[in-house]
Amino acid sequence: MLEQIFDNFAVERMLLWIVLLPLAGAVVNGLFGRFADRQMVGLVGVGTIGLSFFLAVVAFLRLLDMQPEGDAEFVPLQYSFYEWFSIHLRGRAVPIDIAFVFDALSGVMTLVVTGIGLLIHIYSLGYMSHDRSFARFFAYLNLFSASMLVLVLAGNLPVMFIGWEGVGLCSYLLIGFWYETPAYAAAGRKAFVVNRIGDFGVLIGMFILVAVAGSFDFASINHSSYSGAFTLAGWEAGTLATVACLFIFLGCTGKSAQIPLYVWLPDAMAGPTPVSALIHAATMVTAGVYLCCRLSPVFVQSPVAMSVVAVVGTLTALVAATIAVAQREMKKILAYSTVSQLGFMFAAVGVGAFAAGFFHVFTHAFFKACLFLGAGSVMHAVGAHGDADIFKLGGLRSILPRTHITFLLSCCAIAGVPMFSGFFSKDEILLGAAQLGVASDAAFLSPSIGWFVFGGLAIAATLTAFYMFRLYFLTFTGEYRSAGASDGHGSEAHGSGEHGYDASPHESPASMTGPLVVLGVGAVCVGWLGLPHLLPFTGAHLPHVWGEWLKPALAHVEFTPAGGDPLTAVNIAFIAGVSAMAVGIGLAYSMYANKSSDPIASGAPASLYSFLQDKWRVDELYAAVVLRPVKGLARICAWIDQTFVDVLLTKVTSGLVTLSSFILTRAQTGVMHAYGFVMALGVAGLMLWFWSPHPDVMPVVKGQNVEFTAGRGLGYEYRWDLNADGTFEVPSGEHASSTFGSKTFGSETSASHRYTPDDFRGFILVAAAILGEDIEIPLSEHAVVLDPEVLGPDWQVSGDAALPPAVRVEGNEVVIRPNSAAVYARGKLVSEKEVRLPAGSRLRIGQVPMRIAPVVQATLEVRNAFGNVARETVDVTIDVAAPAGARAEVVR
Amino acid sequence: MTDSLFHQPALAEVLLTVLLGVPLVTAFAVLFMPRQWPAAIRRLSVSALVINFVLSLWLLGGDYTGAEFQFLEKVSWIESLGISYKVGVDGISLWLVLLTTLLTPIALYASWTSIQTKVKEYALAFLLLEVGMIGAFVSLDLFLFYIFWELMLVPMYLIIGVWGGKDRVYAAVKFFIYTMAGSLLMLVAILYVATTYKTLAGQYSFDLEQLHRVVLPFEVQLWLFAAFALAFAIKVPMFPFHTWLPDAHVQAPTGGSVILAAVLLKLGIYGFIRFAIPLFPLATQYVGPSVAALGVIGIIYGAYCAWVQKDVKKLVAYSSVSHMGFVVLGLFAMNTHGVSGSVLQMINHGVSTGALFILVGVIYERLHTRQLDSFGGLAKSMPWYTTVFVIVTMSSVGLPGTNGFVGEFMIMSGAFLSESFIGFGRWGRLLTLFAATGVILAAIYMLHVVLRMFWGPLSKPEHERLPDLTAREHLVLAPLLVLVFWIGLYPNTFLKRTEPAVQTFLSDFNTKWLACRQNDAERLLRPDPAVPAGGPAQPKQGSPSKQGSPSQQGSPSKQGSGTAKPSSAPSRPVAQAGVPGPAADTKGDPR
Amino acid sequence: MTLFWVCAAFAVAGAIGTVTARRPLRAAMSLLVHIIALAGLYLGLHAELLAALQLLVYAGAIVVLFVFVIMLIGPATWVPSSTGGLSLRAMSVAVIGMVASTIAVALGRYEAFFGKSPAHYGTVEGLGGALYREAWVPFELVSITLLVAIVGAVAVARGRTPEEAARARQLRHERAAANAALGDAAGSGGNS
Amino acid sequence: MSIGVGEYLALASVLFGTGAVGFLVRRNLLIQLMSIELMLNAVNVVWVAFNRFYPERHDGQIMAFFVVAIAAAEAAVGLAIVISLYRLRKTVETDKADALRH
Repeated sequence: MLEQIFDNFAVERMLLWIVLLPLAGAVVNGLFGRFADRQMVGLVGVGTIGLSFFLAVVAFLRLLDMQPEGDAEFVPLQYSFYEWFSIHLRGRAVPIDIAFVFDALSGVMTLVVTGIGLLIHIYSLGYMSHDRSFARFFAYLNLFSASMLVLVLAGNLPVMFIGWEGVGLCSYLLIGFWYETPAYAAAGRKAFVVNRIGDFGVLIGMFILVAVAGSFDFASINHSSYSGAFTLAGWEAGTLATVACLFIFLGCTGKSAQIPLYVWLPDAMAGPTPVSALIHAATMVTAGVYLCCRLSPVFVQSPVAMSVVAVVGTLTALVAATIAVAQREMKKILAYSTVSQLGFMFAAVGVGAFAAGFFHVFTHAFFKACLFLGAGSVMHAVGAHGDADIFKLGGLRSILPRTHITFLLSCCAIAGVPMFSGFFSKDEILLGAAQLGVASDAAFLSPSIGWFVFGGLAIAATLTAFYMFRLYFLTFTGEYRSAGASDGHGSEAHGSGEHGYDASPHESPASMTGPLVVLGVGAVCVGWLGLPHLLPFTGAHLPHVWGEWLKPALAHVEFTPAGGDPLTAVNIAFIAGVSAMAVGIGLAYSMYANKSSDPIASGAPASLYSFLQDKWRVDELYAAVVLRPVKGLARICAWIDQTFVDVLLTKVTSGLVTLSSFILTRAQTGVMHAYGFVMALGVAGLMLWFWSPHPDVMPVVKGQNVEFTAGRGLGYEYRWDLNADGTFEVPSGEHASSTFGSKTFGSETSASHRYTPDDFRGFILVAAAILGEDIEIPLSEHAVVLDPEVLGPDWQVSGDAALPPAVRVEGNEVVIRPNSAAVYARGKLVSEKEVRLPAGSRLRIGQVPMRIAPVVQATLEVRNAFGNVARETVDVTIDVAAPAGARAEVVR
Repeated sequence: MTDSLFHQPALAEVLLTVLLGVPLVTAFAVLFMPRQWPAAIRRLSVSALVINFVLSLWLLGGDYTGAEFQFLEKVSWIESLGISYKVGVDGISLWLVLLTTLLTPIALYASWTSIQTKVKEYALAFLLLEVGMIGAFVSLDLFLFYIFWELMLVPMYLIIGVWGGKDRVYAAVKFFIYTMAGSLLMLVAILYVATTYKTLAGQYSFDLEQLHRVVLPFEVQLWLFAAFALAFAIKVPMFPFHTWLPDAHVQAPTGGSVILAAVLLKLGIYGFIRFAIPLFPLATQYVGPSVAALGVIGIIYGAYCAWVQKDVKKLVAYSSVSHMGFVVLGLFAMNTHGVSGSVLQMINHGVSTGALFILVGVIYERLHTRQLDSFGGLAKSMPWYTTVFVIVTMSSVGLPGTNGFVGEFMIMSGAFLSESFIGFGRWGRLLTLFAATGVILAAIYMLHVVLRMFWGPLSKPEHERLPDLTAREHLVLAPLLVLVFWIGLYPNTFLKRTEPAVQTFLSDFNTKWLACRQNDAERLLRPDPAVPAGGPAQPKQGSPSKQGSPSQQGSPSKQGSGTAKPSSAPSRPVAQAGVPGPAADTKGDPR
Repeated sequence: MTLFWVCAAFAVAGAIGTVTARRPLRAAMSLLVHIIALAGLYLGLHAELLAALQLLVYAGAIVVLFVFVIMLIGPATWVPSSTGGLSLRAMSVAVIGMVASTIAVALGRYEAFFGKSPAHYGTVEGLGGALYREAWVPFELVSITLLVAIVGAVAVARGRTPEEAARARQLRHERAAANAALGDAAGSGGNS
Repeated sequence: MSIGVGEYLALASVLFGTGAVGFLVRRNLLIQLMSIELMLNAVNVVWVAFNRFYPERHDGQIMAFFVVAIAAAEAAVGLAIVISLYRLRKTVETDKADALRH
């Protein structure tokens, strides 16, 4: 018993429990939470994720422990639960296991998800304490954690896809958590649908990858691209990788809110603030970056895809930053800031700085979660529901001291104040771009991409520092602008509308500030994990813990700097980063510190300001360009279905039936003579059929013998002229008998005859065909030139002067003049000018087997009861050399 | 003699007959019960159907690893026409039978309170319907299949026409005529194949196994395939033959809709798998991509149509068109996971759409409307209902972890990775691309429903006190929910039994396809087409289409067979007597 | 031989008389002549029992039945001549005449002469034995058919009692109402 | 010249043709019924004549016997219909019985 428990907690199996614990929490809270009290629900919700975090830490320590010294292969923790299902590829089963891999990349990510998840769960205990659907919230949150862990830990694409869509579902449910507000529910749907567009890309990308790599496992896929096996017949390797990566990246743009699919994330702020912190800032939205890092070996196969990622990331960073500058609500600003920071991460991935991008994922998780929770704390304090207008806040520094200090630290981090975590990660990204920019060899990626990314990100970084401190100054400095403006009650009932907020805000409870403090410390410190490898100007080397740690999990891209001095790029990046931070904060200080109005709103051109505030009007653009046409298409489809398809198949058919029945019923006159006349006509028609006899001769060839069978009928009598020489051999005199008094017809319905060469009337060349019937070519005294269509492609001896063979009949033999064809007769290639072949010979022209078949003739006369005589002459192709019982062809 | 006289058949030997017999006998019993006892009639029929389900679980005990049919029974019926009562299940029909036996009691139980008139006839119709459905799934004789196929038409027609909504008669007649038109063409095709068998083998047979041996010329295959395919395409229903479905669903009572969507539609696909495709391989290979393209059109078109529907039931009906498009796509991919995915997706669709129809019925019973506009905010008053609805919605959307995902994933990967000869090669990628957009559209229209029904403020204050799901409704939905997650998380229970059957299906298809391609003259394959005798192997190259260039190496059997067949009378048996056997090559796999 | 020609002449004459007679009673009498002539032919063919049955059943029962009905209906049995559909009728006569005469001429040349017949051929023992030994199942079936025909004839000829007529009227109304309702439903269904 | 099957067949053809013409041309239901009897009788002649040609068995005569029996049944029902029609239309003219027209 004890061993069993111990076994269940073996390190590999721990991976399973990391996932299962939050899932169990979700199930328990979802099913029974409604009936339990809040403490119990909170205990289950927080306890499961806490245990999960504990297990993750244990696993991570174990992972560290397991790594061998030196350059030996990295050993990940792996656990395969069971085989989910399998597909078959090229005759081989490709199993899809519920498998978890805990390596450098997923280990870090798991810690982030469970760690920050735990903090946010604790925070939610306070934040959601008054909500009606407390249990539902924790169920969703736990479900999200489980899904995210599946996403992170998955060892193959389909299992990752469970988590990928699972987090989408939780995001949908949590955005629409307060479902009674229609706008929130609509925002949830928007998130799900936009994510689905991305999932479509992941799905297709997955299929391409499995087609190429023959496996869904990340390890195999990456291995195949490392080993140069990333090819498929009929595709260029680069193109294939490009297509696959672009589809995958489409998915990433959906999940990680990049252009063009970023529009859902700002709306997603409708969810409770802990959700925004956990899902829409720290974890879920970084899944795209995570996936790109997971598949980095595939991405580096395709410069095109990398460039696209870099450009899209940079543009997103820029666009979102400009929008954030003009927003008025806390969470909106933070949301656009998230989009912008995600752009940074993708830009890093795009220029090959995967470690830097993932480092930014890591640091961003801390400071952005802290910012969101801080915003939540502010909103909780002032009683804002949904979102808080910063122009109605201010001066909260003294009222919310703990919130203030953590918020400030995080702002510094995101703005890139040196020694704060964001500084290091952002600097690494800029460094990556600069390294590409100064690279000498343009073999992989164009340096201009590097400069574009560098420039764009530098501007975006400036803007980031600016709008973050704008947010900070407006919220925490100056006077509290809602003091005395509201009665302070019913905060749930009104949002950031006309009224101000709670006149006397108070600091949040410890369950909320505790996590804030932890995250704030994290926002400062975690950056030290990724100290730069090279210090600017001095050129001193520092241990590069982060990069070394992630090395085995990521593809590695090296650029040779143009001047040969690696320090150039480092210096450029450092200067750009620091000056961006300084300019941004300085501007914000001068414009917003202790101020209550928005100088941008008054100073900038009104059209530009409103354009920015309206988020570049992208939503409106999408509505006009995508949504409305698609919805219109749906309406058209439904209209077509009712008015065209249905009408065509139902109304038209029934109309035709009605019409034809109308016409046909005209014949029902009710006059018996008319019916009688028609009947008489029918009888007369039958008479006509019986008037003349129908011989219907059916020959059956048995080698040289042919057996003829004639049709039967009313009073039929027969006589046969089997060799068509004009005298009737059957019936011979004494057997002839007739009920009609004639002595020349008999009652034999069949006769047979053995044909000799004297009876041959002609010859036919039979060419075999693989499909369908054989091809028959009638021969005569005049030469017939064979049609090349019959002979197929390989009939010529040499490629030039293509004259097909000619065939004619001479006496009882067939003469073939091969011309330029390869004619094989009597087992060898015919080299003579002409070859004579008797009936029954086999030959081959090119690839086509042929046969010379003689044709014989027979005549039958039939007399019926009316005394009418019909004569039928049949030509029969016989087979003189064929085995008995072969079939015969009638040539009429 | 005495042995057979005193031999008591074990249940396993006559299990399928028992499964057919239980509802039939119950139907007789119900027939003689007084109509004044509706409760007794309901109880008797539901419990009989439940017992039948429990009995049908016995089917799982069969050995589905091989190519043979399990629980095979064969009794000669009309000897002169070679018609026999031959039934059996393989890994494909097994699940469809179980789906039938599971959903029929559920459907009937779901109508427990909503049907108050003519209860006796209603129960009778369901019992007979189950006989027809099970029979159609287990028949291995074309004649028997046709009888069951038509048998289930009548109860369904009555269910829609008698207990349906306002325009029930229009919908019922439309349903009946559509289905009938297709099935009559199918009957003609069945008779053609059987008579061809008669000319070739000298006696009639409707035994599927025997008829599989018939090789027909390409053009004939095309026509016959078209006849079969029309019948099945109407049943599936595939675009553009789907317009009966929304009408039928909207008018049918809840129980009828459940059975219609969950089981009857599957018979179309099943017909393709069991009959149309194996009998006519050349035609399948030739038109398969086009049929699959129709399926893909159905996916997108059905989704678009569903999106703008105002009536929830109509919306779900159109979503069926969309989902069944996936099934068609996977089937014609003609590879193991494509076809297995199709089979699985059939079950999935039965479970999810069945549950959706039950859920729509639940709300219709409470509010007497199905218009989306009249709902809103129901999550507040009916939390359990909402939970179940969202779960089923997610299954319908194909969220991983639910059943819909596994099926759709296998189908799309099957289509994407389809081989070029028998499947659709490069076209598969394009088709998959379009099919995958259906996944997006599914999310759009299903979430549209959820949004309109459950989120937002309550549309009417009196909805505040709507009763949530009753115990009976929970009981009805519980098995379906279990299946949603079971198939979603551990589909191997199902796939492990299905895949061998699918592999048999595919290898038989390949063998016959090769035999047909080599020489599609009208002839009979050896009893076991996998072991050919005579005739050296032929390499196959070039286009597999009928218009093969004659330059390809001729079949040696042709060479030795005298002259070509008589064109005036192509099917005299005497002319066939001495033809050497076709060279059916199994080693030369085209791939 | 003489018997054949005489009987044949009478048979044809009777047939033509039946078909051409203006008055049904005359037609019935001509039919009687035809039937008796056929009985004569049967005698010539050694079908004695059949000849007797021919007289009994046809002359004794069927013709009497015809006469009885003619009497029952009375003057209404006389259908006034009309020129309606004359051309069609003429063409029918022409076509049928052509066909029948062609067949008659063709088959008349068929040379198959009768040999000696066995002793019991056509007698009561011979035919009766054959009927009860070899053909007893159809024989019984025919008797059932006759019974059914009699019941059917009674049912058809009896007409309706007033109560039955009233009930039928009521049923007709109900059905019409139901049909109208169905038509409405189908019509509106079609339009929706 | 002796009499054989051929002569009987010719006679039967003539009789049958006469009956057929009568059925098609006359508008009097009674006479049409009689025409039917003529046709049945013509067929009987053939049965009996051929039976005489193969006198070993009585199959032809048995068939003729059945034809007579069925003719009797037919006459009974047919005449009942005549009476019914007369009740309905006060005539036995077939052209007047056209309720199933169109």
